[in-house]
Amino acid sequence: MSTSAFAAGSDFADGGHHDHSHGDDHGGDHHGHLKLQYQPGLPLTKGKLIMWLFLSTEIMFFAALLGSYVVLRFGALQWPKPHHVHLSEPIGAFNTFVLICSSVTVVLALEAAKVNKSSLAKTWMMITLALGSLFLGVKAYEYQAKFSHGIYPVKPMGLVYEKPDLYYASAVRARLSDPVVLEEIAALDAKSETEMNAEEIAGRKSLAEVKRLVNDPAQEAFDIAVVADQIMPLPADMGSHGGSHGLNDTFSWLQLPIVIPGGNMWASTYFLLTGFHAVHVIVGLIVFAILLTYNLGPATAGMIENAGLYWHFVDLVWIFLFPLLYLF
Amino acid sequence: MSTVTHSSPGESTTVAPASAAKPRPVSEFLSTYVFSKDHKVIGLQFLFSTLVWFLIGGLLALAVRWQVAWPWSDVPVLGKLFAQEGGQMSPEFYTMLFTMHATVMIFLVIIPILAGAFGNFLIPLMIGADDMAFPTLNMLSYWFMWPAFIAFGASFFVEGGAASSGWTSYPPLTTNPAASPGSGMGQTLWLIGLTFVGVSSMLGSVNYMTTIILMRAPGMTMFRLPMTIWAMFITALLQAFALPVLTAAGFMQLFDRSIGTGFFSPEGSMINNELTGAGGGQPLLWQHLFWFYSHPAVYIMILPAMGMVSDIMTCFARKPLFGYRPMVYSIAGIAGLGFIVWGHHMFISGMNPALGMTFMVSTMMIALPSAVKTFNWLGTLWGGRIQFTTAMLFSVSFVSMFIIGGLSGIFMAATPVDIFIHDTYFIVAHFHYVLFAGTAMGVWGAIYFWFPKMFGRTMNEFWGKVHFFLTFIFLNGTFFTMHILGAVGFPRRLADAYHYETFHHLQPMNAFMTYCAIGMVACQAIFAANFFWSMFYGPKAGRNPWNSNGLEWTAPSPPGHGNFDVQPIVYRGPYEYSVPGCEKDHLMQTDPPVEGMVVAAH
Amino acid sequence: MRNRLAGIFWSILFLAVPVLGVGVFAIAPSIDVWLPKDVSSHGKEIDSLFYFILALTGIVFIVTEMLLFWFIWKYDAAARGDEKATYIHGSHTLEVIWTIIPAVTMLFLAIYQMNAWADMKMRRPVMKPTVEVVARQFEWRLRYPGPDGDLGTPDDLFLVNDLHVPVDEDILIQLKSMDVLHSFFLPNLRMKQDAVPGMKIPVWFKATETGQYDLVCAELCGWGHYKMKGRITIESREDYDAWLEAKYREQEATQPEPMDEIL
Amino acid sequence: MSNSDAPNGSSSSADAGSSEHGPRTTPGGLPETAAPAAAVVEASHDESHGGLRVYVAVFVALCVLTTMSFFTYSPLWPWRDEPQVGWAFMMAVSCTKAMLVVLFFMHVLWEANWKYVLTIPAAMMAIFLAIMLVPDIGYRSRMVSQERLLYMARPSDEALMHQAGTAAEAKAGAEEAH
Repeated sequence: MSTSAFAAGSDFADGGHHDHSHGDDHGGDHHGHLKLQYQPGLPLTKGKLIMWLFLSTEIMFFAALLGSYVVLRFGALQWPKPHHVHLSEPIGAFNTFVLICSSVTVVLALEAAKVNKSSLAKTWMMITLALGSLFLGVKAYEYQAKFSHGIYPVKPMGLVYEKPDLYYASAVRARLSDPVVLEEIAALDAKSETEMNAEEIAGRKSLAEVKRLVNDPAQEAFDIAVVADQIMPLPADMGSHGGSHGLNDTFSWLQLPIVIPGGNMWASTYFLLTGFHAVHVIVGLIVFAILLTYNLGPATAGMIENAGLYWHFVDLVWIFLFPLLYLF
Repeated sequence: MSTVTHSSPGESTTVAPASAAKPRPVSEFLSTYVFSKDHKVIGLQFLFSTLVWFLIGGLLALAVRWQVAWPWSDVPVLGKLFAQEGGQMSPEFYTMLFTMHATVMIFLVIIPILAGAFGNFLIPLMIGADDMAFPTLNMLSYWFMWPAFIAFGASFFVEGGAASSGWTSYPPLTTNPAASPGSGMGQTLWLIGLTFVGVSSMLGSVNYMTTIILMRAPGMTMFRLPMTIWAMFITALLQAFALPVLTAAGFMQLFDRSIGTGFFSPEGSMINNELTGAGGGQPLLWQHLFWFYSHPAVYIMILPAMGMVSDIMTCFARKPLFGYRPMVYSIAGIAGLGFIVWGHHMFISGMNPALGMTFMVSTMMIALPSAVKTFNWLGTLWGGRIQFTTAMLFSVSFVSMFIIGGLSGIFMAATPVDIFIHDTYFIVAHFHYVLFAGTAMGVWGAIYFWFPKMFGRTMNEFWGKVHFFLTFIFLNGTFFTMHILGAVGFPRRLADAYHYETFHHLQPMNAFMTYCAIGMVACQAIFAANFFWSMFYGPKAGRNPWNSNGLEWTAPSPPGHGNFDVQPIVYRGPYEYSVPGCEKDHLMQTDPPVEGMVVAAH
Repeated sequence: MRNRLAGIFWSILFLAVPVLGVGVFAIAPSIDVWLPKDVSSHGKEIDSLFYFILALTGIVFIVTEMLLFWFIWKYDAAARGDEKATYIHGSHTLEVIWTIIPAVTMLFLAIYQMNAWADMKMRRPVMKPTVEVVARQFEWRLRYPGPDGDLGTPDDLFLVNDLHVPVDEDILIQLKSMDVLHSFFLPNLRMKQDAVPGMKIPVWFKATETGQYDLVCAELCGWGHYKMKGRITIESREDYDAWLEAKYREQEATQPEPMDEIL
Repeated sequence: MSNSDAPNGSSSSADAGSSEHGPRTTPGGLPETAAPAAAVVEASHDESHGGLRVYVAVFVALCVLTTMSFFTYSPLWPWRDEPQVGWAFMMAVSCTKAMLVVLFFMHVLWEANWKYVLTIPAAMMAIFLAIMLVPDIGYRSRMVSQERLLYMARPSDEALMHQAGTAAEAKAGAEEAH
């Protein structure tokens, strides 16, 4: 019958989204109003069309963020190398791999759902969820690595200074005269060498040197650089980031200001980009978790496809973020 | 006064009585009127919310005008707030007033009234759909406005008052709370509100596009869509593509303010001789991102009005729209060009002057589609049978005023002239002619025109005309004079400019403008009274009180749930008025064709 | 003739728009509410461009508004008896015409003004800065190079809000901001440039007449924006040198140490 | 105007590619144009594309490409001194990866022409925005003020730090030797 052809055109759309099935969702007793026919538009379901439109708004959202990052990064005279800021490329590459795997599993879940292999689809979906969580876990571990070195985008916690200058020296002085730190230093000085390991012995020596240098009225730029280097050295080359071990690492209570040229802007952009990406990942995981409560058959294939489109987009953003943040 | 018959002779179509309102249990009140998913209810919710904010924005404007005309004089009514300062307005307060006036008018009035209220109400009705593609999403797009309403509203009452850095919110004034002691929390709330407006618009726009693409009545091809729908479609497109950029920038600014990132503040800048943190960013970055949205937003604020005016004008000129396709293309052209001209807001901002030159050329080009539209409206009037209804008067005045607003834009598109008139009242005049004398007039026209469809009753024509006449007179009195002030170089946003020798003599003129502005706001009482009175006691309107052609007029007034009681099938475009050989002077989109009638399809 | 009066009334209302509009612009200069006196060499170009655009838009304004008036006067339903409206969907020729004419005009305008723009903002004169202007909340801090002609040396002269420049000479100002955005606006010199923190923006002009004029901040810079007022004094070279000398001595007397730590 | 001088009452000169062969006046004829469109909707969900083998191939390609861009990080990468080469290489790899994901995982390869309408304008606008930011923000040092330069991190700062590091190492080495 002719009307049913129209109904097919419009109602198939509701494959995934239960937003709009006539009479169902309007609450109350308005069932059975006239069921309208529609002019054929694009060969797309409503859900898929709105998802694609939503994705194009997302493209612009990330374009603004990524565009700002790129121009800020290349406009800066100095930008930290990945190993200056404790970025680990292998971990980043691993995370890329995790996301790619999760993209594949979503596609496989969709394929399984289409041919009505519901439990298989569910398995793939679970794996996707697990991979997404793994990604977030790795991300959290990476954030922790930054935070433990005092790299925050947040003002009072961030310890990063742009350059070894007078402001930096005075910040070190201020931290060193903090009562808590003074107490710890006193305790450290009271210790005999036999109670300490070699690292701590060397650390105590270099801390004394730092104290001497920052309080030296005749200090020069180089002296302040030495101070900064003692507190947290900038590894000269990639691969050696494991070896960058400074006073802040030796004595975790010390938390002296550190110098990473360009580090503040780097932290701002890094946390902005990865943060918004992580938020998108979380949203995707929530969607998947909701999907898992459904029976993943052909009826929900539309929903899985739309969720998948979103997830692939999240993957896509990471594909660009990984080289831009880790390898450039 | 010529009036229009309220019962349509063409209404004799098949129809059953309007879907009767069955008595419902009280518990359903919420789902029907508050958390409704019906596009018409959502549209009206948008309409009422925005009209309330319109009033607030208008009152803020009056307070601004008071300070400009009579600086440091005792402010009536508001003066109680400043009792400790002897009843005078403080400059901080003045700064807050114009910031919030613009914010409220742009983000809480114009954009939501066009896209939210009229877009919601009209799109499904005019394309023959029973509702939006995603009613729940649609409902959410309204309810996401509420956090914004609350954030903007609450910001007036927080310590230091609401945002006071201009609606453009240029950093570093905004990113560093120390830079403007007046706005601590207010600016943050402003940014939060903006984010919610952005989310709401985004949800709305993707929904509108999906609806328009997939849910048109049979026979309603893209080139049979009424101009309103075309305008709404392209507006939605603009919102979808431009708004995320502002949302991203808004987040960046929020982080700059709250957690101390440095996207928009450079190294080594000082506030009160104190270093402001590490920085590393660039203030111009915000300006670029902001105007990347906010220039297209200017078109978001006028395109729907253009579409609605085209529909109203054809109806009351009883004549097909002159140049339907050129009108569509010019809307698309305005939208397309709108994305590549944002730099003209930044000619003297320190932007690379070479970039300024390229933006100047693209800006000049945007005059083209605007000119095409204007000439086509004139062409529509030409040879018509014009009925002077209130809606028509507002539409004609839209064209008349848009000409002024459009032409004054050429001054600032010319970069050397912009050096002089940038940030003066010339700009203020320009955008008030476009946004107030243009869009607001179009919106009023649309309210008078579609009121019967919204509430089933017509508004009072006589008082409507009085409202129009007074508004028209006062608005020109207020805003036309601003051009002259701008020519003197009178700067915007100055709490008191008269201590400058150059501007010393302009006070009487400003006083005149303020009187006009008071009149303009006062005469809206007529509108409000007419609106509410007509809602309950106005003459009942039939399905098609204006003998118009669109699909919405085949539905009952007001339409029941699901909108249509007969499946609309479209046979022609929406502007077949005065078809030769046809007995009626209008031929509805759904009227089946009659043998021997010749209609040029467009 | 039903209700013809209404049509006449509304038509005349719309006729009032071009009549009064032109009227306002005609009267304004005579009551001295108009472009402030121009005392710069490049200002002529801006003014003539302003007048050119005013004439151009004025013509379009009058023509379109008169057409609007004429159409609603003539095609009032009450005036047309039983005649139907003309059934026409548009005209391809007309569309082409009224696309091409504005296109050509606009393109001409765009190209015509490029040179002026380049003169004012791109072709910076090759010279040392005459003065450095540092905007801050809410004052203009000025720094003159002193006898050696170089900025940033110990003999610099520091002043606030009191800008002096010699007449008939190229002036190059180095514009900076200490805190937020400001805008360096000299209405009489037709010069405006935003001061952006972190940037050093050159501003140049040549004054043609002596006198004292306003220096206005034209970019919102906080609550005190309105009072960020400076004065520019344009004077002959001799007066300028004498003034500089006097101010310099004043500074030495009150400020024995050079202020080079102030930026 | 130019297009479709179709007589009054012709149904649907349908947009979006569906053909204009609908019968003239009777509404009953309309679905004939609709049916193919509905069929397309169905078709986009059948098994005519995709398939495990394709997905696995794409997956392998993506892994290989990731390894390739990761390779720029390894000591074996020949252009260590010219980072631009590595950047260009990585961007090319990323674009390839993005294309693979979009085409295969997001099924765009098998979609109708709407895909261009939706994706190309967004991509163009995104690129245009970034390009327009370059002259002002990408060249921040163009008109930079002295004050900013004073507080800005510069390559010399990193060099100084390295110098200090080398000195410290040398000193430590000397002490050990001592």
